Amino acid sequence: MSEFLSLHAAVAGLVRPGDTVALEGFTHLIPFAAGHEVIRQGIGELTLIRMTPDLLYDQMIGCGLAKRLVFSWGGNPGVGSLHRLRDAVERGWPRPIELEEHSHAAMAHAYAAGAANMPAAFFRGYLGSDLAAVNPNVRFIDCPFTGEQLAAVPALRPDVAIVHAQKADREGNVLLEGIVGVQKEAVLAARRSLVTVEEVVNALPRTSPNAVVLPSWTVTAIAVAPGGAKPSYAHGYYARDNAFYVAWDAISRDRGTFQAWIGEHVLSRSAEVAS
Amino acid sequence: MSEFLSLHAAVAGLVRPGDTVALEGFTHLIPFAAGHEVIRQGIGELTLIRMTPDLLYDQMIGCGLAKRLVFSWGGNPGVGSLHRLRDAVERGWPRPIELEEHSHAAMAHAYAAGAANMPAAFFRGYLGSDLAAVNPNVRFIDCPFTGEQLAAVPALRPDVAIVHAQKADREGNVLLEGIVGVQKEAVLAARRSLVTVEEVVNALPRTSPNAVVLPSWTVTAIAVAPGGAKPSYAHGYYARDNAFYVAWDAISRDRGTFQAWIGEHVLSRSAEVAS
Amino acid sequence: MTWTSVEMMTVTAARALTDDDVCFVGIGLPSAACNLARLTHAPRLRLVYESGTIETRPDVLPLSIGDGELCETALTTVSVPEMFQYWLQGGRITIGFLGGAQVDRFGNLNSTVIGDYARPQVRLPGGGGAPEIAACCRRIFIVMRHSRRAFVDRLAFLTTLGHGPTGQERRALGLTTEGPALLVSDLCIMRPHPETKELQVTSLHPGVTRDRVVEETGWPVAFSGVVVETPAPTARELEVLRDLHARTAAAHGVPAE
Amino acid sequence: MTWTSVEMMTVTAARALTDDDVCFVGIGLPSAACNLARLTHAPRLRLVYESGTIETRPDVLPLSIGDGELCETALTTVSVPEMFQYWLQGGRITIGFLGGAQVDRFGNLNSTVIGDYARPQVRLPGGGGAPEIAACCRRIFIVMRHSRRAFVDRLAFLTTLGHGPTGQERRALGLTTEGPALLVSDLCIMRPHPETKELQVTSLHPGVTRDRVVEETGWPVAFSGVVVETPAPTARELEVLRDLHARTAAAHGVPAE
Repeated sequence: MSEFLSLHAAVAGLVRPGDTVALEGFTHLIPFAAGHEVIRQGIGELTLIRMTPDLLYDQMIGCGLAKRLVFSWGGNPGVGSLHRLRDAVERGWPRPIELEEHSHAAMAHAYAAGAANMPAAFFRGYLGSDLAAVNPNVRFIDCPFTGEQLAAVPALRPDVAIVHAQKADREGNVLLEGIVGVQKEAVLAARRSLVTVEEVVNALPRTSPNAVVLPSWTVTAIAVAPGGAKPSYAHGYYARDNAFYVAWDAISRDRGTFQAWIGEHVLSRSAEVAS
Repeated sequence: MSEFLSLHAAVAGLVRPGDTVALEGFTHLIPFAAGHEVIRQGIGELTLIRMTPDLLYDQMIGCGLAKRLVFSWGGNPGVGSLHRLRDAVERGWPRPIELEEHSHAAMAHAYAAGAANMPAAFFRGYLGSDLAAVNPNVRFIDCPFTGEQLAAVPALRPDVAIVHAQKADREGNVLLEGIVGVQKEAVLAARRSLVTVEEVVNALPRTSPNAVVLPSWTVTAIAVAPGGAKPSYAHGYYARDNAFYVAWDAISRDRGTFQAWIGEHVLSRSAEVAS
Repeated sequence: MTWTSVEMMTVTAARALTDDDVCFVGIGLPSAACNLARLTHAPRLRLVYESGTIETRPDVLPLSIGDGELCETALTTVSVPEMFQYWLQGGRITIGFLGGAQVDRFGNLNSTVIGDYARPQVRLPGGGGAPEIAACCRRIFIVMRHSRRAFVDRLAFLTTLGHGPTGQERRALGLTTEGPALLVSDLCIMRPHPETKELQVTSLHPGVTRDRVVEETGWPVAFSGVVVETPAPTARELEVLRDLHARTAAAHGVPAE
Repeated sequence: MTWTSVEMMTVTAARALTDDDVCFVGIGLPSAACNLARLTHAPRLRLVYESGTIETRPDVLPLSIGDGELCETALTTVSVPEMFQYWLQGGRITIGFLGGAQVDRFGNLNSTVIGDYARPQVRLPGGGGAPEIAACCRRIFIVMRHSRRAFVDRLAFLTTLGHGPTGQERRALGLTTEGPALLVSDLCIMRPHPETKELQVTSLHPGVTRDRVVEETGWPVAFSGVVVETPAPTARELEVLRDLHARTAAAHGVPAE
């Protein structure tokens, strides 16, 4: 059964130094509040997993928490590069970072394979791409019926998956609505999982018999964090702060301004006040 | 774009002798009306595919339309055997029938692989079961990362998939709600597809952003057939006629009573009057 | 109080379930046992049906695993591919209920054919979800009526792996799940020997003698060192079970089982 | 009327889309081109975004492929695994838009690194969906600004397969999809030679000379037998495009592109 905890207690209890951690969100419902709490608690030596690392990962990498990144597209969507990520990869600041680079299709399949307790995922991928040559975790098999060559990637099984969702009910069941990305798969694939939610309701609304729901027995901990996805957005609650995404380019471009921003907007805030 | 046709025209246009046809429904939304139209038009030499062949397949097999059945559990749920199926398998009446037998997990994966345009599906299956020995379409591969032996089955790609759904809108988009089984996968895996619906509405209700919807460009034809799932049920429309499922045991046990029932309830009715 | 052998089986199977279990429910008796447990000692027991309904709380017993009521009372309903991929194979089910036309001493099951596969005397419904339920659920409970016809020395066909033909194949295959941990029949309770994995009688239902079990078993059945008597169904258990069946009969317009 | 080179590219790309197309839409210029087409000559054009939104009809351009408006106006939104399995790999997408930091004469693309992979001068965002978009969409439209820096003789890294390093590898791999069928830059339109698959200039945008294209291309660029002039943007096209960008700027509080 999922346990209701403060954000501080949940992060402290679930995320350990050296863990592989997936804070997933495909542009929607990105768990910024939880990620900032990981920064505040300085939990380092992490392998960060994320299909589309954006500002939150730029911040965690810029704070030196990550020794390795497993990803498929790292950028500030519609704006440009992630300067802290590039600084780490190109100049090893604040520390060198290893990359395991995949395609979106590979990581989406790998999360699904993890949720299905499979050792690997199989799909038609990496055809003619150099990505297969630079990533030992891309291999190929021959279809036993047609002989077609298919790509194989290891299943993703994070130690911890952290996602943000709209609602949890009193029993700890979680409702995700809108662009749900790979959040369900990440939670089901992980050993431990934290879901931050906008609100707790008596019973989940019965919008559709096929709504995307994570039963309480598939989630380790739930923390209430209204606004916990900002500057990303929460379908039905608040819009995406596109202006901040644009502003981040300048903030993150210089190491000093980045560190000052982190100091003011993350380190000096408590977990319960959403950034 | 999907085309609105009469049930008669849709079946005549889409289902050809010798086709592989999947009339899917996991106890819910079973396309009885369409199946009865196939019987009325006497389209034979079919390879029927269905995870859970129940009364409708008992009727089609009893009418001699099927030369082959691909399935994973054939019975009258909670009641007993399918007598027409057993008569065909055990005594070759009205004609012998070949079987390709799988497990539910295998067929569910195989439909998903078909929808994903994969040549085969891979999963942890058939461990220690004789089913693998009697079905040449069950093979094994070694995981390229862990060496674990995994089962492989060919993807299911029916010539025609026929399903029943609650609603279509004027543009031909289809909404499925409740126990959706493998219906979406069967339609997406098939070359041609027919969806019979309870009703056509101006716009699909926006119950949830993640409702199960088949866009018009993934469906070949739509026929309006209120009650088209009876005696199965349609979530939100009518309940399952459990009494008939029980009564079918006696009706189907004897060849004569079966043929009489087919004559009265199927052959002598027109497509547009739901059985 | 008097009770039927089916009621005895249902009550006994229900008692083996706990608040922390997540059950993959087949139709028939297992469905009754799970719902009885949920309505008595294990209110937080979670039921998952193969049709995709997750954590469903039916008020009447479904005639099939896809009845409407399952969906209406479920937390949500997922597609069948997702059910087999993320939920069953994902290892989230603690108890899988299985039965079959035949069972052998190591809990292997046959629900495919009696006689030769190519030209069977009896063509059975088939394995359905069983082969993967047996592999992926943490533990398997077998529930079957006890008869020589069903409890056989050699299966006509091994549809669903228990502990394997010699009791050791399951482990040899590297499966990390337990396999058959309990068999409940209308005569007795059986559990696998820790090493040989052969099912042994550990409890006899009230009024059932050892000879009766020997008589109804197609292999030289073993009895564990200590054989107890299965506690009789309590008044409450029977009352809840009979209400459940009565509501079901009324809802389905079919004779109560 | 005057127009910018970005407007020229957007209008030209939009014209290549038809009512029957299903487009896998990336962010930026492709998104503008698809929505322009949908709002002008191809109202039934269907837009699918990588984030899972199917047949979405945004009124403003999304800044990212996961903007809220995409979901609100979509027919439905599926998970990202399903998007890549059933919709992209399922072969339901007719047009995939791609771009990159570098493109070569056979339409292969680099969006991974400039310099050595292990110690790159520039670490680019990565391939994202591109490698599988290139393989699974029926046709690929490349949309990129024309410069020697981007139109290179040899890629630093082949992230996304076009027709292959020599133009023949795609076919040799047995791919049944067409690959790059059109390249629209701010200077010209290019299409692959039927046999060699080398991209050739088939149309020059108004005011653009052959020399300009030669000057801005890092390989000895070929011109097809007949080279036409790309029709200038019409007043209607520019009006609809500029309204779209204005609405977007207002909605996102960001300067129009």
